[in-house]
Amino acid sequence: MRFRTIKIVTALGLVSVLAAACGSSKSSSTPTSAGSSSSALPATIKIGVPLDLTGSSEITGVGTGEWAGVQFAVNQINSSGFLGTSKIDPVMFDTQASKTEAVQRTVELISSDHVSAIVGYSLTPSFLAAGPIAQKDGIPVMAVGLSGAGVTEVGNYIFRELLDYTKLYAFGDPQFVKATHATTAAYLYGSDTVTTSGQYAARRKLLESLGVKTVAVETITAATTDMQAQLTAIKDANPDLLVVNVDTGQVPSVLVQLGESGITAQYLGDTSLGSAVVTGNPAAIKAAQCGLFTTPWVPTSTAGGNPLFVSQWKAANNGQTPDFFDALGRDAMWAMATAIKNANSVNPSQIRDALSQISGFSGALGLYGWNNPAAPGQPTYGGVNEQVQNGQDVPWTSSTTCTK
Amino acid sequence: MLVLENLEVRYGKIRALRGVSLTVPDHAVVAVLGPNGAGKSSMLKAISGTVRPFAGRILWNGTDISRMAPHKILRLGIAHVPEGRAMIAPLTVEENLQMGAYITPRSEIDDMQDRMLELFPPLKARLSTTAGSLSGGEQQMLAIARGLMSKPKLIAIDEPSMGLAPAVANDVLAALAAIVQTGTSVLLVEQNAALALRLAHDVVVIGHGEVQAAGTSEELGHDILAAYVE
Amino acid sequence: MFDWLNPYTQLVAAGILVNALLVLSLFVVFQCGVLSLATIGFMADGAYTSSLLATKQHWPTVPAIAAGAVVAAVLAYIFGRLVLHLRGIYLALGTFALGQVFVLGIANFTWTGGPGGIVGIPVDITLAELVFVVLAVGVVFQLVHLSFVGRALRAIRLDERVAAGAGINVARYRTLAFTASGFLAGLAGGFEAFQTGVISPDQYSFVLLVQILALAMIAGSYLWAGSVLTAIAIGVAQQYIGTTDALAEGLLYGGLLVVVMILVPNGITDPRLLRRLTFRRLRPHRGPSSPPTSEASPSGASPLVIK
Amino acid sequence: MLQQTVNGIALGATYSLLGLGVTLIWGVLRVLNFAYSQFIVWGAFGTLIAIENHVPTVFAVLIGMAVAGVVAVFVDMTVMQFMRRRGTSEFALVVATIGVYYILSSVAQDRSKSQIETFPIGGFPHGSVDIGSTSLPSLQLLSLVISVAVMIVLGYWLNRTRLGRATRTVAYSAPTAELLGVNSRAIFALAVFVSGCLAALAGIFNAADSSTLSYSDGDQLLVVAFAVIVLGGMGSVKGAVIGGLALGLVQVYTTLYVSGVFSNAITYLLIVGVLIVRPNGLFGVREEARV
Repeated sequence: MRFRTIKIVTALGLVSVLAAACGSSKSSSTPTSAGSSSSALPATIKIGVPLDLTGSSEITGVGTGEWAGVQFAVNQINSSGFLGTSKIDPVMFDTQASKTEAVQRTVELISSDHVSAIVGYSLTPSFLAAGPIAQKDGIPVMAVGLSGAGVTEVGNYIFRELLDYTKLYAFGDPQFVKATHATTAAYLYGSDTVTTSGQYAARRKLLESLGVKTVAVETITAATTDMQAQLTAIKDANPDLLVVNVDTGQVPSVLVQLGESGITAQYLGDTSLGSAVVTGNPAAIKAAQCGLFTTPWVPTSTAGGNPLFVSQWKAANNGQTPDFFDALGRDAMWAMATAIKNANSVNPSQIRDALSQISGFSGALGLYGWNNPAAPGQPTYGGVNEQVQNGQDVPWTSSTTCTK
Repeated sequence: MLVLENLEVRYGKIRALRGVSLTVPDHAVVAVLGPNGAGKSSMLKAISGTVRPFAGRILWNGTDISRMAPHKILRLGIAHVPEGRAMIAPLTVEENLQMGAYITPRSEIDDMQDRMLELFPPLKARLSTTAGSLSGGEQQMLAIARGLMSKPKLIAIDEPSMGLAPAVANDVLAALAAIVQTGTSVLLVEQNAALALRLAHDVVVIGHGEVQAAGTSEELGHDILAAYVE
Repeated sequence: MFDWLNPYTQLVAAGILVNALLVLSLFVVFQCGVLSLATIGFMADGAYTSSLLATKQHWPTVPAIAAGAVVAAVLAYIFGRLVLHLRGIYLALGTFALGQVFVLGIANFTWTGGPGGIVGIPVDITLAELVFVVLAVGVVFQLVHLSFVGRALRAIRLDERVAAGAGINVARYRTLAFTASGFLAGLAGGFEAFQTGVISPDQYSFVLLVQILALAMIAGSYLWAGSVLTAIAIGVAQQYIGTTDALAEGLLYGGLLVVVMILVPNGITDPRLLRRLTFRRLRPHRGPSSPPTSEASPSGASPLVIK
Repeated sequence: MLQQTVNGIALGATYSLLGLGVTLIWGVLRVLNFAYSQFIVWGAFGTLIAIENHVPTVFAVLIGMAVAGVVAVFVDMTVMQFMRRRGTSEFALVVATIGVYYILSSVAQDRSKSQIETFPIGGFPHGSVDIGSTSLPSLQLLSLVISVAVMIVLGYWLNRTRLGRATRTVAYSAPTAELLGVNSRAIFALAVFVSGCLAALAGIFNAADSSTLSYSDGDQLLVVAFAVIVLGGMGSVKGAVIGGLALGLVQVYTTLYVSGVFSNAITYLLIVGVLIVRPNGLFGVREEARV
């Protein structure tokens, strides 16, 4: 760090005093992870972990949860001897919800730290700025928590742990429409976030193709705290369904004010209904009664390696139940380790190839892989339909009944 | 009794007062004369606490007040009517008077106000006008009246005649004379020496931040008129 | 030219230079006594104009960035004429809102990519180009500083009315400075966009404004070189400190702003500060630091005097 | 339509409270205080922590107000008073408040671990009051009642009481007030304290409305507050209430007839527009007659 800094100054040619120090610092960081000679895997495998830990409160808890999940996986991998005597060394960076920071850190991970792969990124904009660099340099990336579209399209070195949410809705929404016999829908979405506005557009298209008429579309922004105007307009439209895609942090406000508004439409939400922000908010979870949503993961899921994950997590964290982001971080790092083991190499292109062939991966999100040729880079798990009933998320089927 | 001992006031590098000593006895009228920029206003500001002296002491009945906040000095009985009258423009005349009586016991305020209106009759008709819209003479009367509302033992008045027509200045002077009758000491800073000499028993002449001459008005009267006023 | 540097170092250096341009954009208005908080908005204008031209119209990078800076300058000129008649806090408030209007406007149009912003901007700005631009801007600043225009701007900051009395068209110079500020911010925005390849409205945030403002206030409004050096010094210092958490960042920038405003409200390049170091004893005591003129002097210095 | 007008007034009620606090600070101290946004947050956090510790809601609200008041006074006594005494320019004062804002914000962010906290609303009024065919949420009704009451009390206090007159005198000229026996520092502290209390009150209503609280909640409210005082005329008590209600209505109608997207942008547009056209505010009084 120190040497690089001096060189920046020199490069700028403006602080001549410091320039003298330059000559002695020509050799900067030396490659440490260059896999070599006898063993196929080096003793230390560096994996970059750029995550957004700080930034606006709207994204809070995402990056920290993912980092906890990644660390959990690294401990398991290293202590279990999964990669023989090789250990994974995660190089973590907080990209601070800043694109510039994401780009700089990704370049640093690749050019200075010489990582073999990257497991990270919590925000789509950060990834969209940094992802192309990894693609260009041929470093495989397992994007941890991105729910937006356009991620794997960056290139063949990019994989994602989280499904594009539009795929989740394609799984759950038709079942909800069928079960509720809904014919009209109103939409409330956050217009200033690329993920929520993208999800709204995809969902509306999907529901209209199912014959559900759109009767109202209302928007809020991150700055909106009072939604009476929007809710009044929705109430006047009297829809069968109310489809909500707003930033997780705003979901409690929407729910509480919805509860006061007298709107009776069936609530179709998103994964936030299962997040701690909502489940830990008594007023919100009460107002969310009977709300429906589809999620890739619930702690109670018995699919794949989830029961084992949950019990191990509880053992390691004083009995605390893991949250969604913990599960994502854990699976993403385990998937990367699995690819390295299968490739028996830290050569980035071999890791990439191994990633694209993973199948039957027993993770917290189920038994899945990344080997679907029709959707390269995308995980193959489906979703789970859930309903909020009496302050809890319960599995939902078309025969589930719920009273408000 | 107010005593200044070697009072020195500085603004940055500028020495406005360079060691001024003088005494204002009880029940007295002292006029401070001198040309513009001589340091007269700085002296009053130091007395009222608006400016903290660089060196020297200000004693009021034996108490050193040279580092006191202005609002505390007023409570000790020294009122300062600053140059330019310092109207609280958005407040009405009555509110200005009430503000003058900020430290006066409630029971005495109405009585004081009646006396001030007696002393300065032109204010009576303008009680509910904002102070900002008064004429110069009325503003000066209000400023003095406001200063007296706190029932001070000494009132320091800065340039009461400035910008006033001679007739109005005479009215103000007459009112000041009436104040003196009530036993309040007056420390009068004036450029208009002729006017000041008519009222004051004692005269101090200040120039370049220093006392140039001091004495009774009889002693100094003619010299002053000759030296400082054409 | 800088190929011997590793790519990360080049990126960091370029980021610091972009900051230097932004600080200069504030410097140029501070220089004539205008507290403008619109810089981040102009930065967004420049970034979006150049990025749209490059991605939609396939303009080459250099003309696209130049066009972005020009558009930001034109917007600054138009709005400068509207808001620059305001004074003091009203002006600060007006420019603050103006900057936000630009960013929010961009976020709400579909042709700007909305909240998603623009992806796929060519990443082909080299550090050498940026160094050249900053040096060129510096040369212009130095020439202006030495010219009549520079003296006029400084005169306006010291005392607007005296300057006007001396025949200086205050409004025109302020508009000129505001336009230049828009130009520099637009330039910085363009350069940043062509370095990260992706832009979106959320990056033109209040926090960024605070950070740039901190640099500009520390540098003061006397010497343009002070602005550049401050941006570089603090940028480099941050690399030494390494990754910091939000708290450290807040305490650093916030604390710097407060401490600098208390101790050296005119910045570290204030000539009076340097003099004071030699005449320590002559510090004013209490009360006004200027000679007593008259009680009713409408000193813009005191926030308690109604003008 | 009628319901939406009621919504606008309800929304404007909290805005009025915000505006009253800022207008007081502005009117007395002539400072555009960016740290105000953190007084809002710290006050609401004070209430949150009190409620979590089983303090009855009413007292928790009072505690929150006191917290914000004390923080505001502390900031004023340290940074601001020091700068005022040195005769620093208003330019530097504004920038210093931005610095204070950033410090307070990052401390709040750190203490709350950047989390969005749940704000317990059990002790606040809920449900709504039906008036004819329209309904007004009880919480907003309360906030409307409080802001009108605060306006009346502030108006009475400033115009009819000794201390209020002293405050107006200090606002006009602190040195003159001192000469009349007013302890101007105490008056500053009082005004700042009251302003902090009002900030907290607005923050608490906002948190109760959304049942959440985060360290960055104050940012948008600060902009709203600025818009309110620009609309109502800076330093005008009546203007703050009218400006708040007007802004609430404008935002609701914008949501209704244009799009919810623009209800935020319109706030800034209003600030710029009003400053350009009528720098003294739509309902403002002339500079000389402030507070």
